[in-house]
Amino acid sequence: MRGKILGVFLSVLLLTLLLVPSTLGQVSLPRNETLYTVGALWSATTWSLYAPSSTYGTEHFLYLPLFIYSNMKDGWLPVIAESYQVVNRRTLRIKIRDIAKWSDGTPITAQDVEFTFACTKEVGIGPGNGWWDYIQSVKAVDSKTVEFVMRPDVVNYASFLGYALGIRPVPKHVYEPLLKKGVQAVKDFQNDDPAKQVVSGPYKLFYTDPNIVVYGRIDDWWGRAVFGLPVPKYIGNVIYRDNAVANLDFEKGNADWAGVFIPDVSSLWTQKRLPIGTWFKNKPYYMPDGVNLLYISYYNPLLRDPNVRKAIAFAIPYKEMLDKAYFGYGNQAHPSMVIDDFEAYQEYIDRAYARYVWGGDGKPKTDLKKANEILDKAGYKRGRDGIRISPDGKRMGTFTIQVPNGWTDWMMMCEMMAANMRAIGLDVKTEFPDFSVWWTRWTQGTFDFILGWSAGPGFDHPWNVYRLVLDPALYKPFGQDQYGNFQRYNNPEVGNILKKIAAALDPKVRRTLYFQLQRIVYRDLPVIPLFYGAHWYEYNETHWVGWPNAERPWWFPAAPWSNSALPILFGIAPKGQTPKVPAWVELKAKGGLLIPTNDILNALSKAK
Amino acid sequence: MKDTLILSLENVRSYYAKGNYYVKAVDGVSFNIFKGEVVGIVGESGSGKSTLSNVMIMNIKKPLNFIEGKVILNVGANFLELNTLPRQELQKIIWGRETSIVPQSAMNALMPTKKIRDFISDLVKDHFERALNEEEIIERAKQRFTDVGLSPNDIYRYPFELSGGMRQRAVIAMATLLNPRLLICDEPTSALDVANQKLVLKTLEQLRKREIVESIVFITHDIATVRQIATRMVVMYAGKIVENSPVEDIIKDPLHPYSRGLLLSVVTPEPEIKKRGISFIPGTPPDLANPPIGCRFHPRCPYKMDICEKEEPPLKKVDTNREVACFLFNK
Amino acid sequence: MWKAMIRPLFKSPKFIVGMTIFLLIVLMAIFGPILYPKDPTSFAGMPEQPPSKEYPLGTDTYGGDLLAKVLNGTRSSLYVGFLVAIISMSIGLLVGIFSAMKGGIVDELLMSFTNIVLTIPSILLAILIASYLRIRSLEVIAVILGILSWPWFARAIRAQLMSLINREYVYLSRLAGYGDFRLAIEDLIPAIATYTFMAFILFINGGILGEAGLSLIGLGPTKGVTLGVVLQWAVLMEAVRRGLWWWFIPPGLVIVLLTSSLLIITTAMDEVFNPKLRER
Amino acid sequence: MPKTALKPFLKYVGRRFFFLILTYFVAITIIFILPRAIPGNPLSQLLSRIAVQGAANPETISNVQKSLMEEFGVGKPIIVQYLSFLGRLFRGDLGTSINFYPKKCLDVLAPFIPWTLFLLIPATLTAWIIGNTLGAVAGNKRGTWMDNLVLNTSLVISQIPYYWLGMLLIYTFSVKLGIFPTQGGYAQGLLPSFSFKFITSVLYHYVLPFLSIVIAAIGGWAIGTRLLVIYELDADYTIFAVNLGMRDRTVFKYVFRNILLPQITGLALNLGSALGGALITELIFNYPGTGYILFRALSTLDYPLIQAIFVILIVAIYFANFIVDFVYAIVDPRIRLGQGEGS
Repeated sequence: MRGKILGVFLSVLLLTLLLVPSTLGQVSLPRNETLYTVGALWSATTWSLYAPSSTYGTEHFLYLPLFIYSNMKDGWLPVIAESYQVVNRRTLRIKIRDIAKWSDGTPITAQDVEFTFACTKEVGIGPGNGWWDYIQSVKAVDSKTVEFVMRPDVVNYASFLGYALGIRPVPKHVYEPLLKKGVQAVKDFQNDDPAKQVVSGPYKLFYTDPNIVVYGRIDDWWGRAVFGLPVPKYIGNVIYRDNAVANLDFEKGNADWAGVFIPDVSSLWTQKRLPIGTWFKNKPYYMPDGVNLLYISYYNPLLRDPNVRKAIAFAIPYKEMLDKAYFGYGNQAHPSMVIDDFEAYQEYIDRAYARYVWGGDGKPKTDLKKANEILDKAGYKRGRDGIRISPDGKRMGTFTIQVPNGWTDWMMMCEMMAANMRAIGLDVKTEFPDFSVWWTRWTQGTFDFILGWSAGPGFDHPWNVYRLVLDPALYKPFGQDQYGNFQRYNNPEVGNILKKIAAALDPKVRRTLYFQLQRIVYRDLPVIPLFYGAHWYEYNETHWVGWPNAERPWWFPAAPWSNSALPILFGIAPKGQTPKVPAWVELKAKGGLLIPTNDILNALSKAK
Repeated sequence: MKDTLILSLENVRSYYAKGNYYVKAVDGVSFNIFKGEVVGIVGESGSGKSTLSNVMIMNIKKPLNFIEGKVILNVGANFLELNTLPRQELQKIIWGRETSIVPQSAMNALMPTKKIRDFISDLVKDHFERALNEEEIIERAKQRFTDVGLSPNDIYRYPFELSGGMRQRAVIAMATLLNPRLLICDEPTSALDVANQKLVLKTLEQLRKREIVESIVFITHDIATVRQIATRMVVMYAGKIVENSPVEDIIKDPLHPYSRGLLLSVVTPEPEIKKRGISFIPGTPPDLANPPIGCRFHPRCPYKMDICEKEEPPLKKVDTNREVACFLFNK
Repeated sequence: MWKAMIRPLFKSPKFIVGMTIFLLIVLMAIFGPILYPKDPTSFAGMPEQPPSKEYPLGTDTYGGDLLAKVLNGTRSSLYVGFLVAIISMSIGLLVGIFSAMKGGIVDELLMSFTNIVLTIPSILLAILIASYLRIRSLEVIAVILGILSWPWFARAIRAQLMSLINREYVYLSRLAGYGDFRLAIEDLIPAIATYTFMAFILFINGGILGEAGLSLIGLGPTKGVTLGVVLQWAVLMEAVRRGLWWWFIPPGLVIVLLTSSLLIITTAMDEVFNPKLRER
Repeated sequence: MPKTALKPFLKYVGRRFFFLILTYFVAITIIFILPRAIPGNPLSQLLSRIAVQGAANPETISNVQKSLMEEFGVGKPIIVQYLSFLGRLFRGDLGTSINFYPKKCLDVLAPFIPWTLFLLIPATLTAWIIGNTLGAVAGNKRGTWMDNLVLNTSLVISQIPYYWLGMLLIYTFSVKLGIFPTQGGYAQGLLPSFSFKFITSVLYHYVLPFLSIVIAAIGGWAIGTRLLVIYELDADYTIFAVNLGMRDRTVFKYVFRNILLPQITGLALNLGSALGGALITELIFNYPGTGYILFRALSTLDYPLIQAIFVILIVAIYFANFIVDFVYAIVDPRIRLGQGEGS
């Protein structure tokens, strides 16, 4: 009995302890004013950009970039910036909006931008990390104009523009005193006091604990005059244990805006009749978000022969993999590594040549007979156990194909690929190691086959993919860490073409260069493109309506985890009200604010 | 000479229930104990003598069952039939007050986490509620402690603060605290060294002489001890009494073949031999769940007759104060 | 002697019930995967189907056959359990016997070591060790659990031996000039055999439960299916809250039946062999 | 307590304290050695997260990796590392989490710990009390239908893993019957505050996890206590007391008291596994406690955080152990007066 009293006493005591930190007057968030997101937040860390990974929302709602890029419209939305001006081929000036202010009332200035870059270089982590490889200088011309000068030795417009237009300035008056204390003070700054946060965006931190991060709208936000106000008063990010928990909550309508892998998503509206939607009503349901590849390392000499690689390309069960393991959430990737689902990128594919090499519509079709023929012709004879022997007498195996344990859809794909490769006489087995082991092998190139990702759509696509996957500048010997060129493909010819593409302003020139690159890629097959990963985006209309989708494609990227999705918050509405798409999400030509990428490139190419 | 009857057992049967059969630990036992007697009950392990000690005070607890018979105790001037009394009544007015048991392992018989004094006070409360003055009883306990050769202040100590011999004496002091008429000692000396054994026996004798207790039942397998202290000896075999005689008689002339065997056996406290029974009587004690028909001793008996396999020999008087259950004497 | 030990066991209804359940599960583990030869790791079939003729225990999110998983999982879990038991029993016996026979400083050191291992919370340590191992086979899991669960047994064995050593017949064997080893084999081991057997059963129990616990937080074997791994996936895929009962009830039920049948067996043995518990 | 008795008591407590410190030292050393004995890149998870988050820029990742390697990096002699590790521990610095970078591990953990205590302590104590009572009553009434009921149910219940019981409870009471919430520590959308609404929500969410721990733990205690009661009721001192005419109730009171002593130690020894069970239960219920954060740390291989969690958990267990030892030493006169060590 005494124990029971003690128990009750302790409970009360602990409960009190739990509650002490909360001094909020508010008890709960009104549901019709709160937007809950799913799949973007796994743990709250810091609300400072000077960290390897900041809390979800920091980049999305708190610190705005100069421009937001929409890959669907291939245009740049001037946010903090008002306009750009090309001075010469290497110099770009950006004018900051006069009304742009930090949340404490201080104006956002060119000096803030200048400081942001300088601070990043000093700290080693932060917004615009790595800019110094491409940009020579960032200078404030006056308080509202900042000037970027490209490095003369590295002409790379993709990176130059990416850094200059996409930078998220931080308030100099907050960070400068920290930097004076030392680099560690900047790194340690967590910016987690809602009262002291100085932000440029329309939201700031309202409340946080280990279970949730809530952002509250700043009702007198400076951008109100240009953009209006985002509709939700609060954005709640529940921190879920994992996808499955998040999915369930989303299904129940506890969350509105999701960016997660949901198995068999269409059953939610076809069978369960829930007011849930994705981008497309039918397959593939999602927009593509990146090219996933089969990396075949040059680590194992037996796998260096392009004939073997080509045979594998024909052996992979693309359709089966997508249908069975991926629920049809994507299309087979084009062998050129260009995402052919986007209209804008179509012109970079040499379709005729692709059809010539791969037959049919230009994508390899699963054809075990053909794969076997290729190997037979190349002199790989079958041994007694059915496994082929290489021309120099080595048994083709045992190879492993690996993905991290627990990545079930990818694991399933590996099983399927391994089975087909065995069918053409390569001894392949699956291995599902721990993530860190997989990562180490991947980044060090010490693997046979790995299923991995590359890059996605962007204004620099497909350059970004080629560069990450093929650039000999990223070549490192096996066993050394390198993020990129994982299979260790060392071809200086590719390096030259990549440099030329980065320096080219004329789309025609770029196109020709891409075509050249594709010939090399088809010849050497350093990697085998498998399928486009999905841009996970789902919405539940129980509480909020007006979401963009294929029928009302008013903004994309649309996933909550995308740091270019902010405009969506301006165009949705609580259920019962009519959503109004803001006019400014359109290209300039259509009466909006978006500046087409080509306008900028043209301006640069016209300059001296 | 022995006029006042203290305890009388009449054809008592008490069995352990085990599933669907009985283990007949005490099977038709009758005997009387008179004032001033020291009765030694002797038998091997498993002969039922320890169970008998419980039956004598009617401490019957599952799985032990009281089947039939009468247990009569002289309380004050009345004879109470213990087997008719409820347990609460027995606890309150009989146990500890009229009867007491000194257990075999006095080392561990004291409540380990209580001071002796506190234990005594709890004990007294259970017996008398508030009728008795606690101070008085504490004083008596101190006195009794002195009687058995301990310091009166030892009652303020924890048992583990006492040595083995001291504990033994403390147990005796506490067992006799309420001046029981009948003191049952269940192998009280088997765990002690010779010096302490003597001391205990002497203490017991003195308690009886001073009439703090009126009679003592001494349960043991050790005949030498019985010879030292007892006036009468009851021999048990397989749940039954086979012989009941004054000590001098039985030592001079054991009647029952089993008694003879017992007396001839060397007194050895060696545990392995103790466990195996009396080594030179061939065979082992019977399974009490399924005892032999007829005389229970017949499979081991050197004088076995035909009748021994068919009928049970009754316990019969063969002399003025000797009883034996054997067909050799029952004609 | 043997007969005398075994026969009373079969009079105990507890023992019979426990043994029957246990043997049935063992049979299921041995013959199940042979009679129902579906591959437990293959991803095939319709996802999340309730039990039907084709899938007697239904399927999981990736169309895996849950009956195949449970059958193979039972086999692996039992295997882990037995390995754990063998490992911890061996260590426990070695430490306990050595400590008791040698005495003195050896005893003191071994017992301090035992106490330290006993005091370190073994489940937490198992989690910690497992979290650092990238490739965890069933055997590795068993070793982790095995090397952490022996101390109580070592202590008990030592205590039992100490009391036995003081008995006369052991003393006599010493006088007869037997070496320590021979002494251990001939006199002492039979004396502690029953106890060891019961401890063995409890170790199997601990192994099965330990494996399931580790698996549940994602630190189970990286290769192979155990009951814990099946449960882990059920949790990861939210089978519980999504009402897919056929996914998490059968594996848990097998664990409970298995471990409680073993516990019932030891309880029954204890009641039969332990003089204090025996009903006279 | 008389003055003379103080010395053995202090000696006992001191010895236990020393032993626990020693054991803790061993545990800490294991925690230190493990990550260094096994190779691997602990930063992989963080790097991959940046990689996936769209910053697929190879330079960025290399820069971040360099910067982090310096911060978390090794390279100094192992002894120096060990000493600085101990030094930092001594100052209460448990390092910086990788996944919550730049948060300190301690800051990451702090909000989770009260929830675990709030779940674990009342549940464990309740189970201990109910289990002991049931076991004692069953042992006292040995052989009756009640004893059989308690024993047989306990044999099965004690083998039900906490977490599976949790799953069954969720499935039955939340999914099927809809009586209790399925997960979490309180309703979504509520902000922690000292309000009726919030507290009732917390208590409402508390029921199932609490029950799953209590029910699963009762069986073990009941079995153990029953056995002890049976032993004690057969002990020489009990028989002596009964034969002296002590009432059954008084005797049982004594017996129960004597049993609680070893069961208090049992409670201390059991804390580790109880904690382990509670951690997994939290995971099943998505309860915002240490188990949840441990799972997150494990699944992302956040080694500094994993280490910190274990350093804290083990300290907590040892602290509890010491408290129990202390209580035990006070309650049990044998130890208080320096005779024997208890069992």
